[in-house]
Amino acid sequence: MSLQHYLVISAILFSLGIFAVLTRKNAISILMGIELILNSCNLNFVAFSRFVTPPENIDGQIIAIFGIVLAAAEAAVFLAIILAIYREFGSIRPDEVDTLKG
Amino acid sequence: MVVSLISIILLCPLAAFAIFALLGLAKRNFPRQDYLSTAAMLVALVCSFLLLWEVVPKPEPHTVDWISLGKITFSMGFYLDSVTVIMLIVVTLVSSLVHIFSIGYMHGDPRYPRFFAYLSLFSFSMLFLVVSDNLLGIYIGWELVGLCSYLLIGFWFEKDSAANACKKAFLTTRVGDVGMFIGMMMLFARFDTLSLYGDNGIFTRITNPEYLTADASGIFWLSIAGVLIFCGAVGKSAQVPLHTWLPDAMEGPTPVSALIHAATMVAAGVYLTARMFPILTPSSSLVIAYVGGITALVAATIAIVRFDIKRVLAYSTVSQLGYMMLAIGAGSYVAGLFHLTTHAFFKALLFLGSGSVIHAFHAMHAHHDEEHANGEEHKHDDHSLVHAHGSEIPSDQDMRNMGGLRRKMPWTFGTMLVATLSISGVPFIFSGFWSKDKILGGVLGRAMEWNSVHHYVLFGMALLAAGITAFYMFRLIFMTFFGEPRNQEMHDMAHESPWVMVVPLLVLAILSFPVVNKWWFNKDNIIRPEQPHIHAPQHAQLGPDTKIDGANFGIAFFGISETEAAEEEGEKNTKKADDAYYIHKLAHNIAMVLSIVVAGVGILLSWLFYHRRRFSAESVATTFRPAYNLFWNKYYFDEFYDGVLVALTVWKSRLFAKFDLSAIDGIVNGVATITRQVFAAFIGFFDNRVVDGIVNRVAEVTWAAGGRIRRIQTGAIQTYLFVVLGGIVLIILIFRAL
Amino acid sequence: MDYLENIESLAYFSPEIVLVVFAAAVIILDLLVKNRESEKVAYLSLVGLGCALVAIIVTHSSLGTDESKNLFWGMIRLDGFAVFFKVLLLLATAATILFSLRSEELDARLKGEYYALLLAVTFGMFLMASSTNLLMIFISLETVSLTSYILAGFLTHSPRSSEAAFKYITYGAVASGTMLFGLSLIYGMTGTGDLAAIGQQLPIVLAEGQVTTLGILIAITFILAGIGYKIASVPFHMWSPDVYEGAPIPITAFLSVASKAAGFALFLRFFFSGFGNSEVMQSIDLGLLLAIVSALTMTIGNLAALPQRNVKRLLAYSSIAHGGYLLMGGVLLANSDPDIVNKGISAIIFYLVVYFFMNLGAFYVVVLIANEAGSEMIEGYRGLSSRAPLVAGAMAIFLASLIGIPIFAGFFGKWVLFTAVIEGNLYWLAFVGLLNSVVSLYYYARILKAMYFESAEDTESFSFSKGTFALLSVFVVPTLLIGLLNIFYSLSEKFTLQ
Amino acid sequence: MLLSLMIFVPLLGMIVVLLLPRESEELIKRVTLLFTLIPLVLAVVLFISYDRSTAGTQYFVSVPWIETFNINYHIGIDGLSVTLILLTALLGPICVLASWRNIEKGIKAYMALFLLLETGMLGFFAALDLFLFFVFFELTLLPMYFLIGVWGGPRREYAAIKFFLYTLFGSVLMLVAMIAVYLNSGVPGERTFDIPTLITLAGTEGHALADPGFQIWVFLGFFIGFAVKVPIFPFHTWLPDAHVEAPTAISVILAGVLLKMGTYGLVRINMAMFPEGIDFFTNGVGFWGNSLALLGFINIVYGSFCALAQTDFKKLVAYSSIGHMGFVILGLAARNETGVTGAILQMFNHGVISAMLFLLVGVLYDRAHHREINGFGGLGNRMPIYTGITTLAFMASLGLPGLSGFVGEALSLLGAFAKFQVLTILSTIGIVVGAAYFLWTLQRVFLGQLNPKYEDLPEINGREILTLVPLGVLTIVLGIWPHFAIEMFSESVTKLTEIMGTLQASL
Repeated sequence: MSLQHYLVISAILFSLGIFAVLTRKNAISILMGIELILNSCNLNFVAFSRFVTPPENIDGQIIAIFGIVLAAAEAAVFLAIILAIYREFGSIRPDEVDTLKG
Repeated sequence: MVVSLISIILLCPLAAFAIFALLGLAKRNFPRQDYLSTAAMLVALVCSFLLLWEVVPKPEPHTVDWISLGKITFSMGFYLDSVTVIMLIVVTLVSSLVHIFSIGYMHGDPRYPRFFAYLSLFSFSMLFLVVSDNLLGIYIGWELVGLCSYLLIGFWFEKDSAANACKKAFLTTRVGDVGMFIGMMMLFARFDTLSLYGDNGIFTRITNPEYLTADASGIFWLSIAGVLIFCGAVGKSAQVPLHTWLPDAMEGPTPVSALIHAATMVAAGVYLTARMFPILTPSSSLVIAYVGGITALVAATIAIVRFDIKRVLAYSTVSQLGYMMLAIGAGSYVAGLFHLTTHAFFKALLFLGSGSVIHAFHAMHAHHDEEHANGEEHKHDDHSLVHAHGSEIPSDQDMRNMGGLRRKMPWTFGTMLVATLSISGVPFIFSGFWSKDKILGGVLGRAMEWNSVHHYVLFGMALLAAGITAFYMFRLIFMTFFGEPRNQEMHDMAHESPWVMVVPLLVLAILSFPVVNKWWFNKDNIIRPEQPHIHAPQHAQLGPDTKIDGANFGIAFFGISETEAAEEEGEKNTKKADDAYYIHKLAHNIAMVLSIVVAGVGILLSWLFYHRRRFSAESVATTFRPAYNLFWNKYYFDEFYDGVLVALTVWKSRLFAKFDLSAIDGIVNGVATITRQVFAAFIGFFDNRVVDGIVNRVAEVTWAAGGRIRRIQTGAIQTYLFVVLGGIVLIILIFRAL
Repeated sequence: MDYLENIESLAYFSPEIVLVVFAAAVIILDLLVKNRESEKVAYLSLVGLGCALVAIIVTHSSLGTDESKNLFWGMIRLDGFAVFFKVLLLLATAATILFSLRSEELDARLKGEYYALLLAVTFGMFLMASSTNLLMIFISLETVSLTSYILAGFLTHSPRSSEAAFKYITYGAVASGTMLFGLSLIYGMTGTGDLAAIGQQLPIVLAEGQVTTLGILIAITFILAGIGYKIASVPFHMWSPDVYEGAPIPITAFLSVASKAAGFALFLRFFFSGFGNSEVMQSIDLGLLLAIVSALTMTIGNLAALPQRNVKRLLAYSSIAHGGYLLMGGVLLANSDPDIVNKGISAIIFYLVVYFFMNLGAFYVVVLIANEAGSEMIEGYRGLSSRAPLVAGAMAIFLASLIGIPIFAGFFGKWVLFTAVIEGNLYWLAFVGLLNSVVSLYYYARILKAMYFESAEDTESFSFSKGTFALLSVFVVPTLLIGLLNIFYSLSEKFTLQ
Repeated sequence: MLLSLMIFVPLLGMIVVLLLPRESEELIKRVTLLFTLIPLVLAVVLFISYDRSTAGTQYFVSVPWIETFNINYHIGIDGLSVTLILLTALLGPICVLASWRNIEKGIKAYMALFLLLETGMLGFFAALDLFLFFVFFELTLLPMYFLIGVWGGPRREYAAIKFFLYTLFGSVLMLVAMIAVYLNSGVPGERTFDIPTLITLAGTEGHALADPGFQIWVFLGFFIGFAVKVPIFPFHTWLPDAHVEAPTAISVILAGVLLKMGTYGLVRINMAMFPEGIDFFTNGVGFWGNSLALLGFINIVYGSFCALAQTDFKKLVAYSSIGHMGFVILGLAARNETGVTGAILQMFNHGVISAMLFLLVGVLYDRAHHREINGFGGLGNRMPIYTGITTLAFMASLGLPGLSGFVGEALSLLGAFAKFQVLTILSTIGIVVGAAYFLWTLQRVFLGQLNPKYEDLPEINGREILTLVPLGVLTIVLGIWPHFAIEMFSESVTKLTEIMGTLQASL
């Protein structure tokens, strides 16, 4: 498999993530969309560090690892906030959380 | 010496006013303002006489730099020649007499001190106007006398008619003044100065031949400027078509009418025109002559049919002023000035006399009842800037209520009779005859000399006017003093005026006899003013004429007998035998005969009409109904302007038709109404719609935009994310293209 | 490029270390003290900030004039620029803590971790200001974001706060994700994470045709999404009004000043060293792109502020607009003349100082009024001139400065920016900016109007403690003086990027 | 030093006033009066000690302020500024006296703001550094906004914000132009804001500032900025509102000084610094060549007619001053000594006269509590002194010779006629209309039957007379001996005309 394949896959992942974020009517699905986006980025980094940079340079893979970590942290915070939302609004439909506007 | 004398003359009245004003700020009055002002005037009078004997053999300006910019200086100063001195004496003399008269006439008026303060201020302004040597100075005095006339006409401002009359007077004259100012601007643009005498004064500049050769448009430019400056005179001297304010000005106290609206201020226009004589080109002179002639005739005819004694005198004043203008226009400016002086005396006398009559009919207290009376009648009307003057005649001024007064008030009758004889041009012993004769002769002479049709026509007008003058003046006398009293109880109330009022009458009466002048003048003092002339082509013809006038000025006015004059002329003209002189001699003799004839006819007719009642005026009026209407309605000036206005402001026509508007009322009213209706609407439209509108529109658009953007902020997180993505895509699309 | 290896780096890393230590200490202390004494925690964190400040000064003085150190193998960089921002952010945090002490809406029980989080977020911002590597950029950004999400949602039992947090995190996660994608692309193009190296590589690969301008454009746009969301620039601004309105006021103040400043630090450093080369900039016409973004940002911010009645939200929009003004300086990065570029950067720095004082001051007044009048609405400010003349006066000064009226610092800030922009021949941009400041007059004046021209229903006057006025004067005095003293101008030039 | 003292004494006064307790109102008033009298004294000293024989600036101080931008605290006076400074300093105490009784609430804040305002105005007229000039220009904005907005009439908020927005808009354009001038004044490092230096640079051949195209648009930038203040025709609509709503004293300052700031700026910056620009707009060729004179004409006629249409006494005066500023513009457009001198004199005179008029309106308003002209009548009987003073003011304002109003008007017209005959002749309409609306007002308010409502209207009192007398005296003195003022600036005018390269134009 060449670089292109990875890039295409990651691009598809990214797009799916964005699609999910924009369309899902459930906060959890939005979180999943975000995860997709982040993972597409990680895939990019790994792929680039594999194909573009000389083997001894592993910056890309390190970045990917950090990315995974941060994604996890973000998920945790996100879930916590979703809980708060559920408590206050009794729903996690993003379009129902719109008291702040204008 | 000269300067200090003039300063005294100017400062005395000014001080009298200043004292009043300063004390006024402290809510107090000088104990006897009347004596103060009168004394000031008398001092000025004495100084004027001193000046007369001081008067410098060669006239010269005494100037200081008033405003000096880098290259331009406006100087202020005095210019003295015999004309100035004569004017000074006339003004101070009449003013003093009016002051004295007023002590009696105005006695008991609530604003008694203020009246005298105003008189002083007026005297100052008038004197300043007379002595100043440059256009700017003249203009200053010019406007100041306007102000004083405004204040004095509106002296009884509780009367709406007075309040309107004073405003009308100021505005009307202002219109003329603007014309004058434009004329000044034109001269300034050409000469970079406004001073007339001195090395680079305008007169000196135009006399040197280079000026004309320098640029061809010079004469044309001067003609325009001359006419424009004459506009100022038209306003002040109430010439057609700006004459309508003067009759209304009679709303002021009678002494004021005598001083300002007969003797001095209205004559200022004549004085100005005479002063500017050197820059008058033939064309502009002709314009002036015609305006004068028409005025003389129109006003005289209107005077025939008036019943308000003061209105009659007012129109007669207008007509006499027209005479003077005619004279100047016809080139014999000295005759004009001469008539100015004589007229000043006898017309003042007439007004004071009528004042005395009114006073007799009407104790002072009655004034106030009457004020309140017509105060109630017409309250303010905010819709018209100027009210049409009430056409009803105050009972105490209506000649139809008078008659048979000559026994009741002999002194008044006698003096007024003298004045009337003088104005009617009864020959030889009355000064009026001489001056009028000079004018007629001058005009006829010009006509014969150039045998120009214009001047024959003008002569005709003048002659006719002279006849009519005699007629309506005697009509006044007959209706007032002869016959049977028409209104008995008013007649019983009548009484001869106190001596303070009679004495001035006597003095003025004496001054109406030329002979008596001889002892306080001797002819050596008379300077013949040298007039530079720009009419290069006609110089030959105009030259001697002015000399003759110069001589006659002295002769007739100062009572030098004809023979003396003749030989004087003789020795003066032996130098160059100039047939123009003989033409003028001839013209003068013809004119004299004719004027005597028309005067006689006029007097005879009015005797038949109003004394012997051989014919009744009414029947004549009915037979010549159209003419009568024409006169009665003052040539429909009012209706004419009325029509114009109706055209201007259609929806207001009924309002205007209600009043009989006269010229300026109409125009100002029109302006006011237009302003109110159209313009206010226009402002409403322009200021609020367009100017503010644009601003507001912008504001609204901005605001609306704010609202829009607000609506984008739906509060749903996913729309925000849409925007993010959309933004990214948009950026990429746009900038890929670049 | 000389990199310091990890151990020797630590010496220069002391401020961050101090912050981390104190964050830990705060949590521990919080466990020990009774609830009602939780002010102690706040004071401890203030002490921590103080120590950090000392540390900053020490480290700064330890490296010579306009010398700089690349720490941790070039992960972060310590230079005047970084130092300036660290000080600014630190002061902002201190101010926030003081606000929080006075703010009544913050729940007392939770204050312990609240302060710890504040220290943590400061730490993250320090990194933002100094990171020179894609990895560090992403990490620091995420650190700051995650902590901010929590702070924004800190008011449990307040739906608005929770909603704010929810929107904030959703938006932020997507934005940072997008940015990370962009970063990955850059990494792919250049094969390195180091900004300086990227700066060298990009033109080469572009010249060699290995990458198209379109690729670079996409990458930069994605990255802009991340940075733009931090500095709330159009079209990535939409989270900020809601979050600002929902979050506790001190946090709003903090976000509007500190995280914006940090965002600008990142923005400047990234484009200056990563894309400093003008060919790349020209190739995608970055200058125009930024100019348009800045024009839109200030315009939309001001227009949307016009109809607002909630002062907090109004200030949120106004801070968007000010972000737009600041961005004008950023536009100059694309200018080929390095002198002008520096002018732009120093203008931004100067404006940030001014903005720091006037905006924080305004928010402090909002805190006070919210406490006393219990309202964030403009109506709550009616008759303030008579109820609390001094506070009203202070607010008037802040607003006048925000409008940009002379002798107030705001004017001089704008002055510096506009001069720089016009020198960069962007007359139209300067004109747009100036028109915007006229528009902004309108909504700021509405607060003035409420305070001075209108009168309140109840007229009993507010009472404030001495400390309040002291803190207020801390913001008022600089707002009056900064512009008038030359020193600040020269300082702002001293701290630009090399 | 003396100059700086004069400028900042009011500021000091403001601080003092702020420290005084809010309750002791009498004390506050007295202190304010004191702190406005000091500048007056100093101004008089300056006026006397000013060397009339030179055009150069005197008493100048130049201290580095913001070296980074080479901004200096550079102040100094020439004949033009010293005249206006005297006017400002004179109006200061008068306004304090005028506000003595009729400011009910917040006297402290009022006086403090007023003092700040005075510092701004004085500084503006003395500033010789473009940046300083601008700062002082803007410094007057905020106090004015509050003074109108807090102490004004019913629609005060609208008026205040309108004033603020208009002026700010104008000054924004000015700011751009100013920065442009600064950046073009030289290479980085030797750029300058120093007005005299800039004037010389703009005059030097081939310098960036001397380029006609550049000068024309920069001229426009400054011009609009000042035009809003003057106000010149399309930008005038804020003025009536501001005047109607503002309290008396503030109207006085507004008409007396703030409008002059506009025209002063035109002379000081537009005419002196951009000779090419001014030439383009006043060379009498084509539309643009006549544009400035045209604006002047429009101001005169439009203002006068609007005044004629008013029934609100104060609005009438406000519009009349639009008309009178038109004469200033016309005179400046002439660009010859006569015209410019007339314009400057008119600036000063209008300052004095309009101040008088607004004070008089205020006197009436304090008594009758309305300003509807038609609501009065016959007051001449009830309050003769007031009537007298009003008549004086009216006559001065309608340009009666012998009073100061005439000289300025006449010189402006005489100067303008040399260049724009038609426009000047048309402008004389303004003279007649001016007489018309003033006399009409005089009649409706003072003449005729006394309106029974006002049977016991109290006569003008001593304090009010005290505020009016100095102005009245000035009106008369300047009418009789205008050279007393003209000699102050005639040299400067000569210099100015030389800069503009135009001598007394003649047909």
